[in-house]
Amino acid sequence: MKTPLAMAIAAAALTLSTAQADEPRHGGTLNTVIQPEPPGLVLGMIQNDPTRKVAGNIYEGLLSYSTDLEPRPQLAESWEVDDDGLVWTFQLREGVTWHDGEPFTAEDVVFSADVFHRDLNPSARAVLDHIESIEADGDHTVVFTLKQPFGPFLLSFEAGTFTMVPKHLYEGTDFRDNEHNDHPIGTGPFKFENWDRGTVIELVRNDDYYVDDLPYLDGINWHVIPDGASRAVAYENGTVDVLPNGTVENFDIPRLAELDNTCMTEEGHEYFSPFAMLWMNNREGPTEDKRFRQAVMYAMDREFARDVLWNELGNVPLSSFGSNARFHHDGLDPYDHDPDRARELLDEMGYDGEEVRLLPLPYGETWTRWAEAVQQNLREVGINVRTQSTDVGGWNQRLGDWDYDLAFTFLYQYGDPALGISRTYLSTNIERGSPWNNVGGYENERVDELFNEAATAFPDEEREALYHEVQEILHEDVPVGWLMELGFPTLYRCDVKDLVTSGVGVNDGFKDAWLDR
Amino acid sequence: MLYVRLILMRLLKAVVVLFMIIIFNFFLIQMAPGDPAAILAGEAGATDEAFLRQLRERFGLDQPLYVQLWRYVSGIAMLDFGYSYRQGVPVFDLIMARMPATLLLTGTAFVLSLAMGIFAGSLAAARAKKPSGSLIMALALLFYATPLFWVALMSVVLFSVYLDLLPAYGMYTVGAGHTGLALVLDVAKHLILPATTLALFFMAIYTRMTRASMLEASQQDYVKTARAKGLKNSVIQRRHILRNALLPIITLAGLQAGQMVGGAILTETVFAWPGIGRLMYEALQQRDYNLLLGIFFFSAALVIVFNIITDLVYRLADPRIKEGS
Amino acid sequence: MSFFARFAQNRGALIGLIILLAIIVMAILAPLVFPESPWRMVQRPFLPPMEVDGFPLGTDTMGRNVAAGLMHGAWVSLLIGLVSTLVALLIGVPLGAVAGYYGGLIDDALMRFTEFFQTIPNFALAIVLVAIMQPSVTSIVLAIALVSWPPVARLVRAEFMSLRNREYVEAARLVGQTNRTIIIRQILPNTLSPIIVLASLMVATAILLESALSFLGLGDPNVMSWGYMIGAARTVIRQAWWLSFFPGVAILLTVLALNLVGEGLDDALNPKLARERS
Amino acid sequence: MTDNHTTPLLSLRHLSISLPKGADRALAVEDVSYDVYRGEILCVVGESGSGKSMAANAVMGLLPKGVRASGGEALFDGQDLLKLSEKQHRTLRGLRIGMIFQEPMTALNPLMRVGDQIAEVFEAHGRLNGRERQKKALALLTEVGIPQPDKAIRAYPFQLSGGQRQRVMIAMALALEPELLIADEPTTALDVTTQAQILELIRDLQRRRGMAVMFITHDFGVVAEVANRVCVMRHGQIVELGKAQEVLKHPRHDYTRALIEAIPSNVIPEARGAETDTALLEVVGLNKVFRSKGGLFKAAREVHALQDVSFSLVKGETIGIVGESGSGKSTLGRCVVRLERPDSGTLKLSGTDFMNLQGEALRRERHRVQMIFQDPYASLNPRHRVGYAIAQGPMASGISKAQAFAKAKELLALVGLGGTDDRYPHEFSGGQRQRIGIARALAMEPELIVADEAVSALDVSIQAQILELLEELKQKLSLSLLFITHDLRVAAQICDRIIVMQHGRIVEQGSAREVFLAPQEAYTRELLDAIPGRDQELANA
Repeated sequence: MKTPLAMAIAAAALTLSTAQADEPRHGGTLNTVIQPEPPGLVLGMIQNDPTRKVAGNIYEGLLSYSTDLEPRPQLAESWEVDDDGLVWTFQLREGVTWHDGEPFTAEDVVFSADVFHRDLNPSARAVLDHIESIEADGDHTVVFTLKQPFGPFLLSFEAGTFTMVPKHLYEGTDFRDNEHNDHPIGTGPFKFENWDRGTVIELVRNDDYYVDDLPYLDGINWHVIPDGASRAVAYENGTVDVLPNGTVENFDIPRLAELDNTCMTEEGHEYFSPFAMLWMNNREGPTEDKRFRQAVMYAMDREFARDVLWNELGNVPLSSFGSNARFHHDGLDPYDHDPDRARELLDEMGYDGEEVRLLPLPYGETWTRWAEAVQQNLREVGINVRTQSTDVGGWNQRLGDWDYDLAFTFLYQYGDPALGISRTYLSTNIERGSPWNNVGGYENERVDELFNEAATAFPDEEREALYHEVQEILHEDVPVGWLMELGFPTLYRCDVKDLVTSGVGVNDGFKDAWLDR
Repeated sequence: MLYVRLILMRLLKAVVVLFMIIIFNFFLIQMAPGDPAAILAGEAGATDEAFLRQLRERFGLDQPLYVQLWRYVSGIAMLDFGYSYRQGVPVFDLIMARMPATLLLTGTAFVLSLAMGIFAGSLAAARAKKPSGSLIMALALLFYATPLFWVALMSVVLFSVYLDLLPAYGMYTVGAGHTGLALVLDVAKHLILPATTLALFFMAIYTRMTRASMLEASQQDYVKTARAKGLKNSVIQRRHILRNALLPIITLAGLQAGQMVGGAILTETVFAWPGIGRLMYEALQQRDYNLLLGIFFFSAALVIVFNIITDLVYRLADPRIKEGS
Repeated sequence: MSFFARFAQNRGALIGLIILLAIIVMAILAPLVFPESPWRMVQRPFLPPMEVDGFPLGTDTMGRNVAAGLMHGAWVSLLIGLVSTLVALLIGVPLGAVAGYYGGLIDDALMRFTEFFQTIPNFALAIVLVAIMQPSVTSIVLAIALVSWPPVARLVRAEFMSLRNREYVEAARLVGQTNRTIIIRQILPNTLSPIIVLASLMVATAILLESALSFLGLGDPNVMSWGYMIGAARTVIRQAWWLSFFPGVAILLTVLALNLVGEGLDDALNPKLARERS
Repeated sequence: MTDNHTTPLLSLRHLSISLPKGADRALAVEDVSYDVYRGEILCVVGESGSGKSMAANAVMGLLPKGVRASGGEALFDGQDLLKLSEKQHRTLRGLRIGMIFQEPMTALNPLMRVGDQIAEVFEAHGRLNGRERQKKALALLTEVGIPQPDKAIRAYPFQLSGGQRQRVMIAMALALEPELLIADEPTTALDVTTQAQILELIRDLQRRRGMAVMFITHDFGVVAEVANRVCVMRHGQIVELGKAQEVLKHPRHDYTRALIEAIPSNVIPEARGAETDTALLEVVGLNKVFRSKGGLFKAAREVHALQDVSFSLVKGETIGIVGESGSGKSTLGRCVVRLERPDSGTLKLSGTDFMNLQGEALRRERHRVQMIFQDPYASLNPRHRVGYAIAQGPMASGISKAQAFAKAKELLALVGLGGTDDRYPHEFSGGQRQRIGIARALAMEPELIVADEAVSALDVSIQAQILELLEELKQKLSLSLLFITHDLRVAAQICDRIIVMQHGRIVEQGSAREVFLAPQEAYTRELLDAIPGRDQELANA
């Protein structure tokens, strides 16, 4: 197994090292922004990005993860596994209470995993499929028994995926209509205080937090500002101190980063490792032809996109596994920007100028610009591209109905190929109606076999061999276009210390943060 | 009594129009691509069939269209606008929470634009042949021709960033905990930029309209009569010309007041003003049908209320309507 | 006095006409001056104006030539303005004519219909329509037309109502002309001048509407329009003012010119009518 | 009378007023001199475009934009008005010089109560306080004879009739007892009976207050009623100036003579016997009610425009329908040509039931009855060449384009406008347009022509020409004519028979001679008595 490589950005390293030099101080309310406004804050029920960011401070999972994705204790103090990799025993921390004062026990864990998430949470269900049973052993011990070894099992306990919800408030109710949804109760370092919709979400310090001294902050205000330029202004005039990833447009980042007292880190996204891809419809049209898909890879100037659109943050991927993904294969021939090669391939396949529809990702300006750049790249090698503009609803619909030729997307890798990568390529994961499965319609029996074997193989050396083979096949077939491993920078005032301490970044970062003022 | 009758009649008409709007929008929105459940699922980053089914059942999206429509319409009859798909909160509560902000913004902009527009317009009319009058009209034309959002962006850069005089966004200073007068002043300070931005365009319209209308009114015989009486020019301008010139402006203002709600979408977005314009745009993006329908309903209702008010004001201003046909 | 002489008496209108002609020439010359696609990334990004030869207005976020975009955009913006106004006229004129000419129940029904469209806030409806049809030149034109016809219908109706009992119309009725002939040959030509004036303003409004839609990301991604350019430049307004400035000025000038021309047309078309009415 | 004052109150000396560039002539008024003395009424008479009102406007300082006094002087009480600043001029207006205008409908601010508008005069000159002003306004309203002045003072203009509004205007002009009253066509827009009352009022007030009055009119009848002296103007110049009696009896100038002669005289031509006895138009028990649209909560209002109207017209006959505004005469005409549909009764044209025709059937029969309209400016489509305007009728009934245009040319020649078929209406004068209107009606070869106030919008001299033309055409083409007019004299001149209408009913009908010389009904007599200058003329006869 290769250790996932943290993004080596000098600035980030610098800020982290200086930050740790000082003695943490209590006090102060931190202002930050959230974009878009989350639909709700009950993390077990909604797992979209804004909810994770805010509610990650209210709720907790059993484990947290370091910036190199090593599991760390959270609500579970320790854990052990038997030699077959089947029975996992978690020791829970004692003296933890919910925000309403009730004690947190093993019963809550069993309820959360087995009842609550099984009912509501599709990403948890994917893990639950591998689990035989979940049992409480006393108040502070929980035993998970797996059906077969599952490589990424330990990576599944992040707060966003397997959050702990209070059994005493939810058991026997209609979860979605529960009155406590308006006032979420968790075990985290901050408590929900107030939500003025359209304006601000306010969290306050949980004075009864189980880790002494933590948190240092008195509270967090998440400002809701719908316009990117306004968010930048809010940072500039000092209203907010932290701009979590994705809250300002990429074009603005270099300018903001140069402001006084401003630091930037790219750490804190390792768990997600967002990977931008270009879906290519493998079922029909020119994109059905492997040579066409390869031509697209050669035609795109990905370096340009990284340098101009993403401000040199991020990484042009070699192939299907991100460069910091586990079991990454770095011995493959890169698809460099080579328009001539692309034209050759198109000639070879006899491309006749049939129109190809390109669906941009409606997630903001950078993505729109990117689609424009790709459109221009492809046109220049003679591909007749027409961009179809659409909003989130249309994008979902088109992808879910496979009504597209080329489409932008980005996917989280969740730390392990079995959680975040295989889902894109497995033919068993082709199903209409979702934009998050094998939307490209790629079918390859050998790839299916390899992925399935690798997921349950034990130990890691065995997994690595299988994954390397699959990467070679995918690299040749180009079922999707691999665009970019995205860098997700967080901008903040340098006097905000210890902001990013885990692999999910600010999602649970405010626990340790303090203000040096 | 007359007014009661009039209002009753207008309300009756309003109910019919609103009913049509419900139906129209209901089908319009149904035509939009994208299933709200799929979008919610999409936002979550992961989905499966069970999850989608769950959501659809919950929102009643699994029912045939006519059942959905019937449920919606009969709900509205009891002032039940359903739940927002995305936020899981009653639509009525969401809209009511945002309505005051929109009313404050559009109301202020409306009054501002009307007052300034009429003032500038009458000034320009009085000085129709002088350079100062031409200058006012040139400015009005400039404001009219400048895209609203561009003004918004520029004013943020100028007043918030470079001059640091006014807050760039939001409705109040978060975390300041102002109450009472301090809060009012705080909100007022936040209101200045968005309200002015929104008002500029409409001010330009009123300025031009007032001027044209006043020039036309000044051609009327009764103005000659007034001059024959030996009245001062300023009195003639105010009492005879302006009063008559205002009548068409009242009508126009009624129409524009409704459009302001639409124009507020851009302003609210740029200035992060927590009003229903912004809520609408978000609801559209998220295919939050119930919320979108609710907002359409309320903004149409707002337009109708504005129209009724316009009618009443017109009646107050023009005695001929009261008794005549 | 000839029509043009009367028009030219209004100095503003003359200036407006000159600006408008310049913009039209710009649109026509675009493919000759910049034969390459305006989408092509040709220089380093964020090149300020006048810094490098051949890039008088600089380059945008991706190194595309702003001058090329501006000239190609003129075509698109004018086209969208014109076509959507035409479509709006095609809806509004017949509707208003029929309502105003026949009056009574037909008028009532048609006016309720019109009011209904006016009750939904314009811009909101346009957004929803474009979102539903998905952004493209066609859908934008349709959406703009659908929200801008009611004033046309009202104007035409009012004109028809005031003209339908004119003595020459009654004379036409008395000599046995059909309603259709009377509407088309007798009344419609006499309503043209206010319609033309309104139309010139509608083109301006349509251009503004298109830019507002583009600003919200609801523009056609395949064509370079001014609204698109501003929308795309919005996020970088602080580091590259020229990206939103030039298209902003272009819109401003066009709208300004159309308004001035409208005023001039009004001046040129109306005194004659005023004389005839008195 | 009292014209032997030594110094005139107002004296115009060589006054010239220039028009803006592009007007049809350079000077509106050219080298005009006349005096107005205290206690006299000077009538300034002229047709439209004679510049008769311009001098008055110059005196008031109310010249339209672009028009200015370019020479001479206007001495008021020794002071040259043309040299006054706007402020100085203002202090004279309303205080020492009062003015009333032609259109009582538009000369009052529609949004202000009548009392307030009168009180404004005092306010303008800083007289009295608020309550006194209202009291004074009430007294003035009483003086000018408005019924229920205490109510009228709170009324808005639209609630008053035209005559009442003109009384309000007079009250306003006289509020500060000015020395000079300028009356610019104050009765032209009024019905004859109302006109007589207003003239009486002005004369009465003038006598009581000893004011000087400058009375501008186009009507020599009015001159005969009120004038002490007359000033006749044409093309901006004075044609004749002298004592009223002298000018009327012994006009020295041809133009004056022509004007006086153009007034339809009281000499009634003999009625021609009808050519046949068979009725061309039969109207029996015609009723027409106009209902204002009621709403759910609003009561509908009804106006009985026609009540049980019966008459018949034989071929070749001309019938005059006479009445004041609101008498239903126009409605009757519009019903006959079927621009309106009567509610009940019988309307037969040569035996065909013309009343119940609808839609396509009506359209095909329409050519049988044609109309000549009142307003020569509104009756021709400004976008159509006159040849086409005439030809389109025949074309609509299926005649070939070439034939129709040929016919149009012929008809234009017939009405004295040969060779003008490719011109647009705005190239013609009012009288010429009326000729085109007649040609258009003739083009359809109708059995009956309805002329609705066909000459009332025209200057007297033109009026005479059109009447002459109609007379000539009647002879030549043996037309049958229904001639609707408010002017009994005009009717008497051209009609064989006259029908007098009031409030939608026929009051009296008979041969023109009978009705005019021996009216049977009180209302008819009232109408006849109200004709201005009638006594004068009868004396002349």
